[in-house]
Amino acid sequence: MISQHYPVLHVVLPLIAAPVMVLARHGGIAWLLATAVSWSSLAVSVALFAQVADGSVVSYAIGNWAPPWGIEYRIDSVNAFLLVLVSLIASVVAIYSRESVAAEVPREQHYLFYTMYVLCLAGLLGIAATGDGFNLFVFLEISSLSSYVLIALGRDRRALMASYQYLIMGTIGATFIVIGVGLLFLMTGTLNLADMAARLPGVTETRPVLAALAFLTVGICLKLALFPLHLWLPNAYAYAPSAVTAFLAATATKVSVYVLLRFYYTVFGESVVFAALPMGGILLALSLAAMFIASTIAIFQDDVKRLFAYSSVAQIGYITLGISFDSATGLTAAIVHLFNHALTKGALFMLLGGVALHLGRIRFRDIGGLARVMPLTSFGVVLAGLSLIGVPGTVGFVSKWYLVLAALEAGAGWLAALIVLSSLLAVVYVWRFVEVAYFREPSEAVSRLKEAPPSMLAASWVMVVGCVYFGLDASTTVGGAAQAAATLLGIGR
Amino acid sequence: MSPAETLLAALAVPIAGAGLIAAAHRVPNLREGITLATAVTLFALVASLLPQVAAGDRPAITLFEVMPGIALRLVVEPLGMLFAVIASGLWIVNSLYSIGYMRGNKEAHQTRFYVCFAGALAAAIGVAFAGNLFTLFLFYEALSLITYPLVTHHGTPEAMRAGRVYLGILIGTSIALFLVAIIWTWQLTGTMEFRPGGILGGDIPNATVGLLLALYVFGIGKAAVMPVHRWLPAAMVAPTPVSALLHAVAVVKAGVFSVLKIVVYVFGVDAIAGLTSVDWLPFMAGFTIIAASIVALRADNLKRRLAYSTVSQLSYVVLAAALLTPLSIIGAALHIATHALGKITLFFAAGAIYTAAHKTEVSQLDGIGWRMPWTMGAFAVGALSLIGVPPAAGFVSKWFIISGAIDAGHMTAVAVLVASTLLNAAYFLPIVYRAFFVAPPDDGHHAHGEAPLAMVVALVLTAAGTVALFFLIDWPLALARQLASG
Amino acid sequence: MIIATLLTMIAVITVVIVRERNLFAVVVLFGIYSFLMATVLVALDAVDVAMTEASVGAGISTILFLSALHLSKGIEMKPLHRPFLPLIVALATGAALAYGTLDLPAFSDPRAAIHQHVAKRYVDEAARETGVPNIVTAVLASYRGYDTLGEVTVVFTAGIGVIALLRRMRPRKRGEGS
Amino acid sequence: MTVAGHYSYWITIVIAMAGLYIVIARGNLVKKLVGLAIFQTSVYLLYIAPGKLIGGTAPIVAEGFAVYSNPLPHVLILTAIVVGVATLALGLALVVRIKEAYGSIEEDEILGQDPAPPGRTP
Amino acid sequence: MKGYLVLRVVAKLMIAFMVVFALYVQFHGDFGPGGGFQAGVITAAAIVFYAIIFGLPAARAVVPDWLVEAMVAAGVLLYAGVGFAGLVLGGNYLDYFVLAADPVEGQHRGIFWIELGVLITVAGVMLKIFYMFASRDEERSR
Repeated sequence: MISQHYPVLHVVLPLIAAPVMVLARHGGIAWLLATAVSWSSLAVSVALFAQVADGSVVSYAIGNWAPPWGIEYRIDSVNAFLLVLVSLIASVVAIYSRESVAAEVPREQHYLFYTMYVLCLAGLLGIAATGDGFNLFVFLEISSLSSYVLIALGRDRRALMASYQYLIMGTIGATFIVIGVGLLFLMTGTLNLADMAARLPGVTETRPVLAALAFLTVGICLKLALFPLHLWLPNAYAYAPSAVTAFLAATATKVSVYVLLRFYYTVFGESVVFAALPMGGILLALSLAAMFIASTIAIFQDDVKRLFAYSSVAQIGYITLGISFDSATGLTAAIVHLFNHALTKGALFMLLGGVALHLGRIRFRDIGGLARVMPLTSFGVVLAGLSLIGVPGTVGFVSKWYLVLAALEAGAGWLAALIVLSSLLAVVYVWRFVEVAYFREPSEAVSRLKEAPPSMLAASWVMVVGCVYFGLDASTTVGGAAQAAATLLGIGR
Repeated sequence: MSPAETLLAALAVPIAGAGLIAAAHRVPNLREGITLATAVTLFALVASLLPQVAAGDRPAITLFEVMPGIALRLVVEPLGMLFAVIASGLWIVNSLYSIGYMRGNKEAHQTRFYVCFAGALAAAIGVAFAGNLFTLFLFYEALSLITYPLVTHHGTPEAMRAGRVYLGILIGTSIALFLVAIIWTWQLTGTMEFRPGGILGGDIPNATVGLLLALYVFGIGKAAVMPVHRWLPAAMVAPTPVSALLHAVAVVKAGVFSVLKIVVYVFGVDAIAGLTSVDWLPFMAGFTIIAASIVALRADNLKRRLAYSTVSQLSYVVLAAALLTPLSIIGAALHIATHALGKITLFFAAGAIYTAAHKTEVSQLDGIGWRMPWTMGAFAVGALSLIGVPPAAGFVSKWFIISGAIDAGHMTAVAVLVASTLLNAAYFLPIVYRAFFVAPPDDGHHAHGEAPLAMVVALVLTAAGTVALFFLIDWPLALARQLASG
Repeated sequence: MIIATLLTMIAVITVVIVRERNLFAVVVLFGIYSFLMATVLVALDAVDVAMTEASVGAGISTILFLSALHLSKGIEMKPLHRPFLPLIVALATGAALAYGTLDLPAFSDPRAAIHQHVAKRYVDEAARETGVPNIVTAVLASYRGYDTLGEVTVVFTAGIGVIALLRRMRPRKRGEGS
Repeated sequence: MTVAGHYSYWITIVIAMAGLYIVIARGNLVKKLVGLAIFQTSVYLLYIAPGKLIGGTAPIVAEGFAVYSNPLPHVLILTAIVVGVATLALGLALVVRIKEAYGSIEEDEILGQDPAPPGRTP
Repeated sequence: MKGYLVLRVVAKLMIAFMVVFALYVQFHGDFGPGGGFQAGVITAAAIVFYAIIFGLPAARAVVPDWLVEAMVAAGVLLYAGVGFAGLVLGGNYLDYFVLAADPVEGQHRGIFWIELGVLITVAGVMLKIFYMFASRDEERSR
């Protein structure tokens, strides 16, 4: 009965695909494999999602060693949501990457690229699926190392430096996480997160546990690029190959957010995180800083990819803001925004990749009148941009709705005001694109451009349509997010 | 077709029309033909709903649920009916006019123009038939976005600047205030359906209601209550047909319409009638009326003068709504209709003058009346209607508003209305006077006649309509009474 | 007490590394550092770890460092900006660690949680359950075999990554730094 | 707690601080990586020292031994070491490429070569 | 350096010894310290040693690049494959118990094979990395 192995399959399939690609040494085959495994992972994840939608939990003892002796995969409605998100994005980007990579990466490296791609996917899925603290670190490193390489494969030499900086900050973050896990291990004698949660109450609010909380928070926030720990992100996103930017922007930071939620609610429990320590307040402050400062920086960018990279930092602020409320609505907002922002940014960066195909770097001064020659791409960017602003009928609106609602529930009208104000900053930078793309006469460099190849355009538009569809029919996403939030709060003591 | 289907079709037709227009971009005649056809079909559909609504039933359709408990829902109620009929009816005339104007001035991007226009109408219909706050907000934002390309139509630097102001204020206010107000309402009441008698009635504290009202009134920037009115004069860089239908009818009326609708169906007239926290609104509106009129008085550019006149006229509706008496509510509803007819006539005239004589300033209009008798005649009719002189329809709505003010015993309001009437006269009559009774300057180059036929026909039609509405006032009145009686 | 002495030496070396500007010296010192660390690990009964640390830290890492340095000049530049921020960060981290470790069980306390819970079973049962007397191997390869799969994958990733980064390409379409 | 009982922790802290300081404060890309490696090794001590039982032996079951030191931390750190060296290899490969692309391994010189894009926060 | 006959003989012996030692570490890993990783490192070291004495081209002739890359992949494949074997034989992933009739025997087999996988990949990767850096070196000095 294969379905009982679903909890591990979605990770193992891409994992085993990687060496096969290396043996095959052929770009085309590698791409086929990458696409195949991403889609099968998606299928498995969806099946799992359906399985745990009712709030039940699926536990899988790897090596048939019952937890906590062995390593456990533990799927509940929270990480099932993440699994679906990650594998969904991966599948779409896989389709997209063929042409994009062909244009941006030398031929001999294609199979290496896809190897790294599936490894990154396996790593991210592994982080989301595992129920073991140290195993989490191992898969975190798999995804990190592969993404360093993927970023370094960018055309611009700045990609190398960006990758190096990410490597340094990412490793520091990972080490912090190990320290945190280690302290917890020393206090509880176990690495299994659920087991930890069960044994912590005896020793909560001892110094090591609080220190562990601090280390984990800092480490994870480095990975999810919470302001001011975001410094690696803009360059990494700006200079990585388009497909990589789209994939990482849509998944990597999101998975880190999940890890944060997992530790906060499943391991430590609200009482420690939000009562014993002022994590809520700290997160709140940093989130607001991210929302405003990062958006403001974004407005003054000339490189369009950098602009949207900074906008990502701001949007991550929305997510952590939702967490900081420590309420059902807040968590729902955070989790649904995970999904929504992934769709939006995925769409944006994929569309921009279509432009980069011919232009290399995308600077505003180079794309005047773009809409004339790439109407579909430009219109897609506008729609996704509207979603960033939070115009009704797009996913961005749904997120904002729940965020503001959470703020009002918390009785913080001023916060609601700040949230909407910050989204007005998005209007400014999105409209910079609109004016440049639609109301300037195309230079003859621009007029030589043409639409991206169908496969890329189609993949990008899948995302764009998603932005609109899930903005008009949010019952599935909001439902899943609400269930996930309930699970977290239910477990959280 | 069942009423619900008709409702859906009314939304679908202009959208489909937009698609067809885009498809037919190579064949101008076909394109314009489609525009006209779409307009006529839309009007027929909307009008076909009129009897039932007048008979008191409320066709409704729920499209789908967007978020748990929040659906995209269309409902036809008297006020929306009125608005929809006006907008779709005038669209026919306006399309006729646009054809003349766009060709007469050899405008570029005509396809984009007609597509966005159809889109704007779709959004306006959506606003008119919105069954709950979410749906209203959705189409409200859509209207702002779809009209942006029309405002920046010429793509010149000042057009872009105007576009920024336009979008900045409309989107800004709607997201920063309107949206917050909606979510707050949802959080307080758990619903956002429009209900006769309001949903906020009952235990909501006085101060909260006042604050909410402020969020709504200023959040709905399209109502152009000072200080969020600047987008309207800015929008005048657009081609005149846009100013005429959108910035005298569809867009601006969508604003005051929303305010009125929210006052009636969300707050509930009786629910907030007593509250002290809403007293500020009549004064705010009154101030806007007077101040805008004074600006208009000093404006030499014709379209600018008309724009500020619009600002002040819109606040009539807000003021009337704020008086919270049955009569004034009726007046508010009627004024949406009468002002629409009057003001579109004036804009048509302005556009005709520009097309025929390339004149934009009031001071250039000496003696033009003899060269363009139809145009300036229509202009005179429109002006009289706005001033409120029988037998022009403007008189009726003003009458109801004033009597409403007297009912409410709100002497300030009465004074404002009287004063503004004089001001209206003061900034309109000089134009008519110049046109007919001042000798044209002898600077040679005014060898022009009337504007293209299509335009003349259109503006004569609307002028006639202004007068006709005075005699046919009963059907809008019937709708308005339903609204007032809840 | 041998442990304490070794630890002290390690600490001293790290401080020297911080101050040393000649990168070759730094690398050599790092090699020594690793050797000392390995010795400490032996003293702490972690023979497998010691073996690995010796071969990796003193062996591979040193070779890698040297071959990388070989490609670039060996003297480190004086940093331009005053290192206040780094100092604060380091101190803060140290403070947090100190705070965290204060309440940890004292050295070699058999009642500590780590000896009581999971590890206990490994020590008692591993040999019987897996038939492997080296408990570390047993846990590494079987109980936590999945971690080791991950570990191998990390190595694999690094290997492929280095290939992707360092293999000579035909000149690219767009030169770097376009 | 006693100073002696926590001596290993104190050393751990010193190493960790030194390593972290090098990583952040130094501009030389190779030196940074050395610091990173040191920072990671500090974790080894943090995990393994508490696993030692005085009078215990290496966790290899054999006749005549009763007390074994805790094997679990050893396993974890074995993995950690491998991960560390993997990261190091990748980092150095990057350094080599950077050196070839910029002709320098000093952060300040490198960032100086590319016109700093607007809005890059220090 | 190629001139010193003694050195070359000694070197050859050394290398042979190292390989043997690697194998010892590999298979004695169950009873004493050591295992796939250490063995892999030592194996790689042996060849690195060879390369240092006889030059990179010579080493590349003995252990060609394609072989190294194959090793890099093969090890992981072997390891993950053992995991799948567990699945196929009706157990969980990486389940060794089902690899043989007697569970302990199964554990033995499982551990043997995965340690072999570790050895292969680690040796391959270490060697590959060395080749990479070294070849860059040569081109520079050229």
